[in-house]
Amino acid sequence: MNHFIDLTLNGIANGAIYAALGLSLVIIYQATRVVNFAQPALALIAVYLAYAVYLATGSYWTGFAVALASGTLMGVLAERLLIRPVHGRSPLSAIIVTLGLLLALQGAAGMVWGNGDYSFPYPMDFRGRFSPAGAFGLGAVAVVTLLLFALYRFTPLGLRMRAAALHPESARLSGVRVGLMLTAGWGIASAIGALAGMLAAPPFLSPNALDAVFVYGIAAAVLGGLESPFGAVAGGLLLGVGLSYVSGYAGPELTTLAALAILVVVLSVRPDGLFTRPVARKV
Amino acid sequence: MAPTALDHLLEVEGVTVRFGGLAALSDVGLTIAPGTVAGLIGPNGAGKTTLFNVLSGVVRPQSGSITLKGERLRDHRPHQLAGLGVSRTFQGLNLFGHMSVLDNVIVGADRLARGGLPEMLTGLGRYQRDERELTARAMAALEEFGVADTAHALPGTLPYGVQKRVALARALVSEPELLLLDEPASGLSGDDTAELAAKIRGFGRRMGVMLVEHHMDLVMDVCDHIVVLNFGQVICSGPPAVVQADPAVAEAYLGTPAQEENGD
Amino acid sequence: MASSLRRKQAPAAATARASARRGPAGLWNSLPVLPRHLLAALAALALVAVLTSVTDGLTALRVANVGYYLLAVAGLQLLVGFSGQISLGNGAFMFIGAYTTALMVLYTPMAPLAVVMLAAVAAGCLAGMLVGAATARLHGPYLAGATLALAVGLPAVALRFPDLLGGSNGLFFSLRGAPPALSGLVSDSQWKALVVWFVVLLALVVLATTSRGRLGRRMRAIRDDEAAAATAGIPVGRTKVVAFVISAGCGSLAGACQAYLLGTATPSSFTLALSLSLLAALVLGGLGSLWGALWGALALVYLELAGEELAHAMGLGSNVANNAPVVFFGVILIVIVMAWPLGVQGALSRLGRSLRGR
Amino acid sequence: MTEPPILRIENLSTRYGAVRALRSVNMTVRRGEICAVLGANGAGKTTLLRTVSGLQPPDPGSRVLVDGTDVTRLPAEAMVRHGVAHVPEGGGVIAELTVEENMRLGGLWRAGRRERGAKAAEMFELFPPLAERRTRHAGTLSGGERQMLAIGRALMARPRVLLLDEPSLGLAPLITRRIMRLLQDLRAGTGLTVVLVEQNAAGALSVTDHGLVLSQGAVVASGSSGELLADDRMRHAYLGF
Amino acid sequence: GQTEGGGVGDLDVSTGVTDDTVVIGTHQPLTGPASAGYLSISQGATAMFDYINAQGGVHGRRIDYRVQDDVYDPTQTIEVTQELVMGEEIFAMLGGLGTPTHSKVVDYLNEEGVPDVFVSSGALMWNNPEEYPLTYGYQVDYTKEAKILGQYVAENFPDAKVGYFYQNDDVGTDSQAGLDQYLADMVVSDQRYEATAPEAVATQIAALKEDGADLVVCACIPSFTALGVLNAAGQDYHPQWVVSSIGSDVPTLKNLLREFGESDELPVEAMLNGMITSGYLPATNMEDDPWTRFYQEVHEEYGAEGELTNTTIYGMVQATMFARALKAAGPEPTRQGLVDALESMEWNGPGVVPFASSADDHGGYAGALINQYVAEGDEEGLEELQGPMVTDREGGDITEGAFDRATPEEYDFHD
Ligand SMILES: Nc1ncnc2c1ncn2[C@@H]1O[C@H](COP(=O)(O)OP(=O)(O)OP(=O)(O)O)[C@@H](O)[C@H]1O
Ligand SMILES: Nc1ncnc2c1ncn2[C@@H]1O[C@H](COP(=O)(O)OP(=O)(O)OP(=O)(O)O)[C@@H](O)[C@H]1O
Ligand SMILES: [Mg+2]
Ligand SMILES: [Mg+2]
Repeated sequence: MNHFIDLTLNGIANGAIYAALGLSLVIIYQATRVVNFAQPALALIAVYLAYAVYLATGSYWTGFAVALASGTLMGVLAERLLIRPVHGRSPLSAIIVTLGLLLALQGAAGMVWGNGDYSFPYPMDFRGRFSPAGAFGLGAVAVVTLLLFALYRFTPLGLRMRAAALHPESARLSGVRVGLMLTAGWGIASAIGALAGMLAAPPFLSPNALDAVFVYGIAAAVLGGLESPFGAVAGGLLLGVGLSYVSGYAGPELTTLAALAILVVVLSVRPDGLFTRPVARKV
Repeated sequence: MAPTALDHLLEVEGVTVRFGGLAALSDVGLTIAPGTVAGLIGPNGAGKTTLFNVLSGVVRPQSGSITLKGERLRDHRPHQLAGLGVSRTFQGLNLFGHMSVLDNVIVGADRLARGGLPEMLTGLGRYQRDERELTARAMAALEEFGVADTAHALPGTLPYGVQKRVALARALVSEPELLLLDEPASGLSGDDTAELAAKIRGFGRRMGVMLVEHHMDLVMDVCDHIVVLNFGQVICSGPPAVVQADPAVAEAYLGTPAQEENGD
Repeated sequence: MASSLRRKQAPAAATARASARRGPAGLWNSLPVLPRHLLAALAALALVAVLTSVTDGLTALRVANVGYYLLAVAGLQLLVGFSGQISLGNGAFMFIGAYTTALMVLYTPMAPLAVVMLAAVAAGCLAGMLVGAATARLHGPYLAGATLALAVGLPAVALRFPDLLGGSNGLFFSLRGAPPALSGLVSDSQWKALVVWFVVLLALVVLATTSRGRLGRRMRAIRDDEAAAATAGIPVGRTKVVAFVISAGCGSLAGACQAYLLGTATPSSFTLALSLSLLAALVLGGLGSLWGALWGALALVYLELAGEELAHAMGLGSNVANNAPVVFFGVILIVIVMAWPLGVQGALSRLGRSLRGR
Repeated sequence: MTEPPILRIENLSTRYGAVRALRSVNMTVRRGEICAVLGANGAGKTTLLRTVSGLQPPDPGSRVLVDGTDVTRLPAEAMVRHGVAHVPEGGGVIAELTVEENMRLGGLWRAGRRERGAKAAEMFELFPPLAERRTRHAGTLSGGERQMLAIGRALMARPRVLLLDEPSLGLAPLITRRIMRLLQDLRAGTGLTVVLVEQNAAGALSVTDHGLVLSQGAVVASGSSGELLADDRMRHAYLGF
Repeated sequence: GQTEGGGVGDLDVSTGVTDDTVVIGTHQPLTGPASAGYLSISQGATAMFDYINAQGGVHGRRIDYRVQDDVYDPTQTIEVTQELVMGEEIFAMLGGLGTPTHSKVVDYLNEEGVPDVFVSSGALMWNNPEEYPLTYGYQVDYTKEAKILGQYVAENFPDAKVGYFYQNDDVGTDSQAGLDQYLADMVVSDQRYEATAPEAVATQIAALKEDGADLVVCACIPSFTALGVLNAAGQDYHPQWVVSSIGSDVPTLKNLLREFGESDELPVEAMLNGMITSGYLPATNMEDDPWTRFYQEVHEEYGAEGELTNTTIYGMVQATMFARALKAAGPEPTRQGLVDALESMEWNGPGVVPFASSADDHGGYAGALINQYVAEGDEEGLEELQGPMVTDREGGDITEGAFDRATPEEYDFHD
């Protein structure tokens, strides 16, 4: 029983991290219909910058702020310089550009900071069964999700962002500055990505530290349905807890296989994820 | 007035479709005889396209039956329709944007080819003959619509009227027995509409046609029989003259001078 | 009015075009598809033979690498470029092919190579059928997500059954190179390169024939508009699965060639990075044409090398030099996709058109 | 009249690659007028509207003035602020948003929540089928319903000039007539100016004040609706009735 | 399989040797997930060769050490190895890293007649002179090492409830085979981890705690030792840690745990205090060892940035020993000469246990000694608990393996 509780709690803590990265993917998807493969690399650089600032100032929270700020900035730049030029081309172009960015940034991180592991602190005390650090992660994800939901459902900005992503031409005709909205979407998403990075990196930071988290982040977003922030969170938690049980009861080598199984089972029942309703009629 | 089932190419009975709380079709019944053109009209959102979707297996009705050439269709899927001799055009164009006009039409003729999967994979057997025959048929269809010169162009680069013709050619190349046309004249200029009318009358001699259209001149001109839908229900059916004279139809669809005055 | 005038000219224009096609090119084009592809394949094999006999073993190895990557990318081309299903997991099919080969070689040592390769194709097709059937209703990013999980998850099977599949160390074996009769005439690595290319070209003939014919047209139709394709009588679900099966068969055969060439099958060779590189190579080479797969495969093998050379030549510090090839590949990827929306093949065919135009 | 025309187009040309889609089009529309743009398929009608509303870049030398202000190279999103609303061909409703959200989107550029709410209520009154489907995704609407939504959304922006690209496409005759009626009412009530692209020349000219006929991107005729309707040569060559 | 006979190429050649250089090569993960733990091995070797070259090289020749990145991916190992052999024409392969990787090229290297010296892996397959006459092991075999650790635990902690925590590959299974010979009856919990799933370590440690293990034997790579220790600290669980040599590099562990010490009063050393480790090389904490001091100096002058770690020393020792063998091969080295030198060598350092590279034993380090890491106040260091012991993989006895160790000055490995 104790073991079960341990597995559940650990699963929730991990799931929150997957959810955070899933969220950032959902937002970019909503903003530009692109699955951003560079997200972990953007997050990675943000986390390295946070680490550098933390070392220089000794303050974790200054580093944290720097991560969010630099994440936002990188998202904005990536959208402006790389995604904008391929906007409106086949979705594959954008996927490949983000893949290229992933490689380039991950390599760049290795160039600057080396490929070794650094000791990277938790935001709060990591001790205890469900530690303050774990609670912080879960809380941060919950708050971000609610904010995002409110943004998208209730605010004009959210409506503009969605319209810009879904149908740029109509949005422009309604006076929406589409370019600005896309950039804003990438900025917000990358900030959340950086948050996910800050939650996921401890205890050790290396250029490949976020690889696994990223795979599960994508899985979380897809599980939940790319249209819905709640979906990403539900997907993340489902995946976190599910994989924790698999790893604890059946063996850790099965986690990736289990992720595949969960994804296939859920998607075969709901091809557009748990939380998306298929909307467009085709004929 | 009541021909036997076998005289009907298509018989629809008691079809009901609901989307959530909205009844798109309720208890709709109609028949089409071979060699006739049937019109399906009604206000926007009356359920015309939905009925097409039911016929072609895209939407599954909550109840009702569809009988094609005396055979009851059960849980049919869209791709089976072509094999049963039914073709349709779409309210949008739904052309294959990255394929040449010729390829678009060849796809329409695909059901006529007889080679199986092994032949398609290996290039043996009927592969070559199928390719030749399909291409010839498609070219013939394009020529019939006078757009053969665009065979190698991508549809997106062509004027709307030409695209419409390509879509028609794609539907007709498979030599259907029943042709479902969803607003074929929308977006066409006067000239082209007249040409289309002549064409439809021509098809009507070869096969059964069901036509959804808001162009009343065209409908009244080419249809042998008209069914009027409103809020998913058949409110009137009969020859053009009868339908045109029906006050309920005028009220719901065509508009009366009184309505225009009130603007309501 | 104007348009109907234009329409009247149609037959004349068509005849003019047809007559322009006569000559040797016309003769070539008038051949049925299959013999045409077979002849082309034969020519390509001869080219490989010449190339490998005038260069050293290392080049032969690289040429063979290009071969199996070409096959994997070409299979992906059919799936992504033709049927429009984006798969991030084709590396998993290579995994299946490599392990099938390894198991066959280890447990049925008498089986001839052809049988081993056929078994790999069969295993890959079976896997493709399962994956295709499981994902037939998925579209766009959902399919991408599911196949991504496939790429990451499937190699874990090797960890689960360490006794049979060798765990994280994988399986290894060594295969005979050139037959004794030819020893001295061709080196082992040249022989292996020829075998790989023979297999690859055979598979490419099938791919080219398939994609030019009805099946390819069906796939493209589904890619462009599923509803309209279904209405035209094309079984959408089945065609999608067939695309997956073919693509998986090619991936698996590519994996088998790799295993044959290198004598090993190891889970850590079939990472997500492999699957993603295949897709990247595809787009870089150019979507929608099998030639694109060739450019992509060349890029996979030679860009990395170029990156290393570059880092070496510039005498960079070790952190920088170690990561330079990765960065180089990433940057090239971005630049090419931005500069040439249709990939290398698109750029080449535009160049060809403008040259012919002059 | 001393006040400048609400919309003035001078020497407007544009091209798609090598295709010259508009050739030196000139056009003047005064406040409160309803003006028809006619022509066969591919004549350049849609292109004209797209170039005016900033979706398609004009060639150098072209000029577009709204109420005397030069708006030639303004991006589309800025045009709403100058009072120009464009209902594109096919409507361009956003399938993944609800009817309500589509409607709201049209009024977003103006501040004032309350004002927006009132305007939306007005629109739903105008189009009862939409009111019933407020919370549905626009993607589930029938063709005609979409067209209504598109017009409603454009009107949400309280434009001074409304560019309508084939609004009757796929609409029942009753609704078409109602829309034409509505345009006339709006003109009477708020002085709305309308540029109407129509295939159905006869129908269009019956509600418009004057018209313009395009052929292969160039203006081949213009004049009051009456004149155009009366001109036999015109009718046969370009208007097809 | 259709295995070819173990025909070895002609060894009386001096491929890669010129008047002033000897080219050797290695394959290492320089990028990718595995690089974090292993990067410093080739950095250490590079530093050592720089030092040797600065002293005039070996018989007047510089050693040109070429490192190829294989990303720990066997297919790339094969490619880069062929590139080293055919393209760069190396004289010998030194310290090719990893079991899954190097196992794919042993056949090839032996067929091509390339001496395959001091493989960086503790798997036993390197010690197979019949099949792989040119391959020489280096690291102590995981099973031998585990036997020595197991016996020590059984003798000194007879009442312990033992928990296993090991990597799910041959590191884990080979170690377990050795441990079980002594500890099978004492095991209360058996947890394996997957190197790609660090997120699961928390629950694995929780399981060890719940099963009541008060002594945890860890056959892990350093980052997982650190994860284990860290999670145990997080769960207020304080077992006796017993860590085999691959995962017990104290400077690396301290580095990884740096951020997690309770505070300045109770630094990270406290988390590691009391850890029992096995070892066979001079370690950074053996401050009195002449080799440690020597490597410290070389590192300061020629090494990469950062602190000297035992992983760096691992590479330095490989380089030192290779240079020694090359020196012994005489002024006109051939591959055969190198092999002869290796097989006739009486190794007397730098390692702290005997080393085997004789004609019928290519096993490398033959055993281990056992240390305990002790940190009290400002003092920290390794305390030797048991001297060098040697053994076999099977049920054989564990015997003392003392020998005379040379100092760096006495060691004849450069001009
Ligand atoms: N997939 C769907 N989901 C929800 N509602 C739908 C769906 N398809 C159609 N509807 C609704 O069903 C009703 C009938 O739609 P349909 O498209 O059949 O109308 P129609 O008669 O073709 O109209 P139009 O002439 O405007 O094309 C509409 O109110 C529409 O909103
Ligand atoms: N995106 C484009 N790329 C290339 N050519 C185009 C493009 N859009 C339109 N054209 C061409 O420009 C010309 C004018 O097109 P436009 O759409 O403006 O005509 P239209 O009068 O609106 O016709 P319709 O009645 O069919 O809507 C046509 O020849 C068309 O083929
Ligand atoms: Mg309809
Ligand atoms: Mg138009």
